Amino acid sequence: MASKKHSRFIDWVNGDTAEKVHEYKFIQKTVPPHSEQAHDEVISTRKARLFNISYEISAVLVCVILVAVLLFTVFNLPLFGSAGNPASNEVAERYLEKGLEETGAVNAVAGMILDYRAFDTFGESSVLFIAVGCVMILLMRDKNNISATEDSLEENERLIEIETNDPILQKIVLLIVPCIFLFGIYVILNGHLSPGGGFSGGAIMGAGLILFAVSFGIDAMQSFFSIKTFKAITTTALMCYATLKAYSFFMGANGLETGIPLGTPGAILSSGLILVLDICVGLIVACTMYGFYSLFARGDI
Amino acid sequence: MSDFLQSVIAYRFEIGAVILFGIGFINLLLQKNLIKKIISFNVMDSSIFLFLASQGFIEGRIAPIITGANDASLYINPIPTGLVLTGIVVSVSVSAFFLALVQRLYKKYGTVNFDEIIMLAKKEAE
Amino acid sequence: MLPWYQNIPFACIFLCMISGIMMPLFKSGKAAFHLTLCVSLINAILAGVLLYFTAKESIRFVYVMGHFPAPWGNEIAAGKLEALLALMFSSVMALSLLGGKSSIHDDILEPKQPLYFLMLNLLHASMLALTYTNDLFTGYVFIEINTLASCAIVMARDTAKTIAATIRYLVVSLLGSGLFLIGLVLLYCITGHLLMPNLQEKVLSLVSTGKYMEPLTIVAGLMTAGISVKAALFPFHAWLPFAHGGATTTSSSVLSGLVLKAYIVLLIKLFFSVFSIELVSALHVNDILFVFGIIGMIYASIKAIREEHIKRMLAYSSVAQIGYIFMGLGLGTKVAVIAAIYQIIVHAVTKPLLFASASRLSEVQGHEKSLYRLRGSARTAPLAGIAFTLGGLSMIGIPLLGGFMSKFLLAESAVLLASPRQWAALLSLALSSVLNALYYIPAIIAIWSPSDFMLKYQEEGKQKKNITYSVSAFSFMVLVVLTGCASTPVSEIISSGLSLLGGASL
Amino acid sequence: MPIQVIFEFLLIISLIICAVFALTSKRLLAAVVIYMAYSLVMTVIWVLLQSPDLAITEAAVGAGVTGILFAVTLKKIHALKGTKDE
Repeated sequence: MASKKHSRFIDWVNGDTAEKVHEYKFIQKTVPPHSEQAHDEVISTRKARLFNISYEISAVLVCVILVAVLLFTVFNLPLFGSAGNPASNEVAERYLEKGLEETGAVNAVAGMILDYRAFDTFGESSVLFIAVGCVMILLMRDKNNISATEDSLEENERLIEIETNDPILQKIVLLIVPCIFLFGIYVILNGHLSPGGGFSGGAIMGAGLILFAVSFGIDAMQSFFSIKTFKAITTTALMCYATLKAYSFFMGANGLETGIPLGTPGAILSSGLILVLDICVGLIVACTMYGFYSLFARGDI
Repeated sequence: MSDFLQSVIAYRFEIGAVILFGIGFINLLLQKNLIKKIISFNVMDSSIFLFLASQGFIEGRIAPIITGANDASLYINPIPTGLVLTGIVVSVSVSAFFLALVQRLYKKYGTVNFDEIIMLAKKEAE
Repeated sequence: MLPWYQNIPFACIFLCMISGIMMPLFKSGKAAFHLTLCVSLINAILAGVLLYFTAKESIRFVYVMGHFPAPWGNEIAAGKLEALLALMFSSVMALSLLGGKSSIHDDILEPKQPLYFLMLNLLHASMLALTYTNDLFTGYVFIEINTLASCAIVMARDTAKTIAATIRYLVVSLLGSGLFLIGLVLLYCITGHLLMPNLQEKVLSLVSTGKYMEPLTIVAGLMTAGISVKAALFPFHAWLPFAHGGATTTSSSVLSGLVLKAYIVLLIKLFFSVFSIELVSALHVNDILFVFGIIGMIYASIKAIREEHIKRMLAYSSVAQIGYIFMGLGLGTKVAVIAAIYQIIVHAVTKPLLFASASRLSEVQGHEKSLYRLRGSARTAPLAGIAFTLGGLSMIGIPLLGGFMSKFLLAESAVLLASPRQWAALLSLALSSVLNALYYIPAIIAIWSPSDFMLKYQEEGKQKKNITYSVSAFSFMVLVVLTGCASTPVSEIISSGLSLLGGASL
Repeated sequence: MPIQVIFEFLLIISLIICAVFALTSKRLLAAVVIYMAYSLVMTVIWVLLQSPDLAITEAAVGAGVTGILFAVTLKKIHALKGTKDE
């Protein structure tokens, strides 16, 4: 006998679908209060209209001048695609020629952003962390950000979600999500060997999480990924990143050896800290991307 | 004339980037709809990245995955790529923050029109 | 091994970063507040130690972030000037936290307080990084951190008004960072470097050969424009009164007193360590700053006179004070830049005092914000009244207070110039002092004159004790008087620090 | 002109067209979808500029996650027509 979960699929194949039972309440869509005159009022007074016109004219003027100046500059720049332009100087040469032995990374870009110029990349991860913090301040449900109608709307939506659980979608997602994850993990772990790295791999894994959440609903997602997991993973990963980098900066500046083996270039376990940092970044990004989605959609994780 | 055409062909990426920058910039200033403001911000940022990455490109060389010889004359300049990678992350974070702000403002004022929001906020302050 | 004190800049930045990262783990705002306060105090002490050692040995050292020195890896650099500015950032941060403690509790919901302190910590870290950085791309990344975190501390109060103010702030900031970034990209295209010492070498060699002069001019213009937009120079100031006036007290203090300054510090480093002040004058970038600085001084003062809301009045006054700083930079001589940096420090200690006092005054008068309804509040809270009076008098430029000294230095540097600019600068300084008096004196008289509102809230207000505010107001007052009396050693440190910043002459 | 240059020109022009149409379209959903197309064109350009790192990132972020975030926001601000809650 087919389980209850699959019965609808079987019904669908057989061609006689059972009549849907609408358990959810029907709630009128609520649009926040918005006065219709607002738009007219924006340009009502003469002073405001004058200001608007002068603002628009000056903005267009500034922009035209800016583009003209930049176009003029472009023609004075070093030639596109030539080997002799100032940007490909001894710095780029060193990254390419010595990068392999100094950082152990086959992918010179990974070597550059995670070893030579690691402080920038640390700043970049912090930007992501700050952004998720900002979104949490804004969208987490609390006293300032809640209303009864919205709550019932939310509940309604959840019921619709359960009601319309699509078995085809779920089956396919169950097939696809592991592949997405596998690819994401591959991209992260090979960040130092091939194109990719923590950020792109993390974004891929985050997309996989979002797909799972969309098709299986919040309850399934929350059974293994709650706000506590989210906070724990992001904080631990970023903290790990910060301590490792602080250690390597401190040792580097004081002229000491870090004692971290670089390994054989080309092997998966090589290039010292870069692999660990890639994993940290990947975890942060995956959680952050899912966190953004979840906060946007429900105001919670 | 052919000189000019020649340099347009030579600087194709930079010129495209500057035009995109202009489009993004003017829309960031003048666009009333906040969603479109975010899109124009993204266009502006990615045009700068295009500009930067095109400066690192060198004709006839390949991506800096050093599998063969350690010879710098085989690969393109890796620095712009790294910088752009950092920049993309920053612009994604900013867009997410911006979108969250738009959601909150919509809940409060029921509109995503920038001017109306500013006006309503001013009214409230008085 | 380096001498131990050279690790301080790195330690300060990472201390803030790590404590910021830890914040989401806290359940209550109280613990987060105490940790943040501790970190800022420790940073202030460390910066003081660094200032002592760098001043004693009169050096500027480079700290390599990683194993690769310039031009290969990231670097930070610290000298006397950087140490002094870091001391200012950390100590004002700590005092603003103390001064706004009660309003944080009132304005921000308990579960979100740890996130608020996360933003403050990372803001602190980014300001320190902007001060110490020796690498322009690091500068860009931390400008973005600064932008996001400062937007976050504006909207943390979570009213519709502050969120609307935040979106204005964000749009203007994004324009500014876009301009800065494209300037940086062009600069990289023509020089191929990102670290300041290498950039300077390359820029000066480009100037001497006359190659790429047009792109260089445009780069200087774009980067200056980008930073000025973010620092609320005159035509781009419209967002500031609403953002600074609407935020919670600590946010207003930090934003007005420090965040705007962090961008200007980066601009000064750009002028001295990447270009040189002579080159900037030759490219006529500072003429534009001079003109807009003066217009901003006058215009913002006039707007402040017409403003009724006390915090927005203070915010307009900030725009005017930023105008002073840009005027100093625009004069284009080293003496004028010293005066501008002195103005940065004076404003950083005065404005937080005014914001904290204004919020204390409104706290005892039933959280009213308009000047009319604050009548007599100083009689209920005398310390806040005295602090507000002192801060206001300093802003007007009464001798023995900080504001006088900075205006005096600016005037002195203008006198040394032999161009029509001299008269423009002196006249506008005099005019804006008068205008400052026109809005600070009525405000001071208003808070001391008795009224019905005062009687209504007096009993209730007197019971609201606020010890943390008293500590912070007292320390700020000492600092205001100190900057007014002991200007010589400070300006000497600034002057020798500026010479160490680089800028080999053409 | 070599064939690759013509192809690059086509891509740049389509980038500009996408940007213009995204910012002038009446419907917000159309704007967002066109912006995602813009990101995809950008991905191809990154490949042509020999930056596969950027191509992967742009494809995962610009055309993927950002698009989802835009779509969720559009739903929240009731700018989607023809969806369930209509």
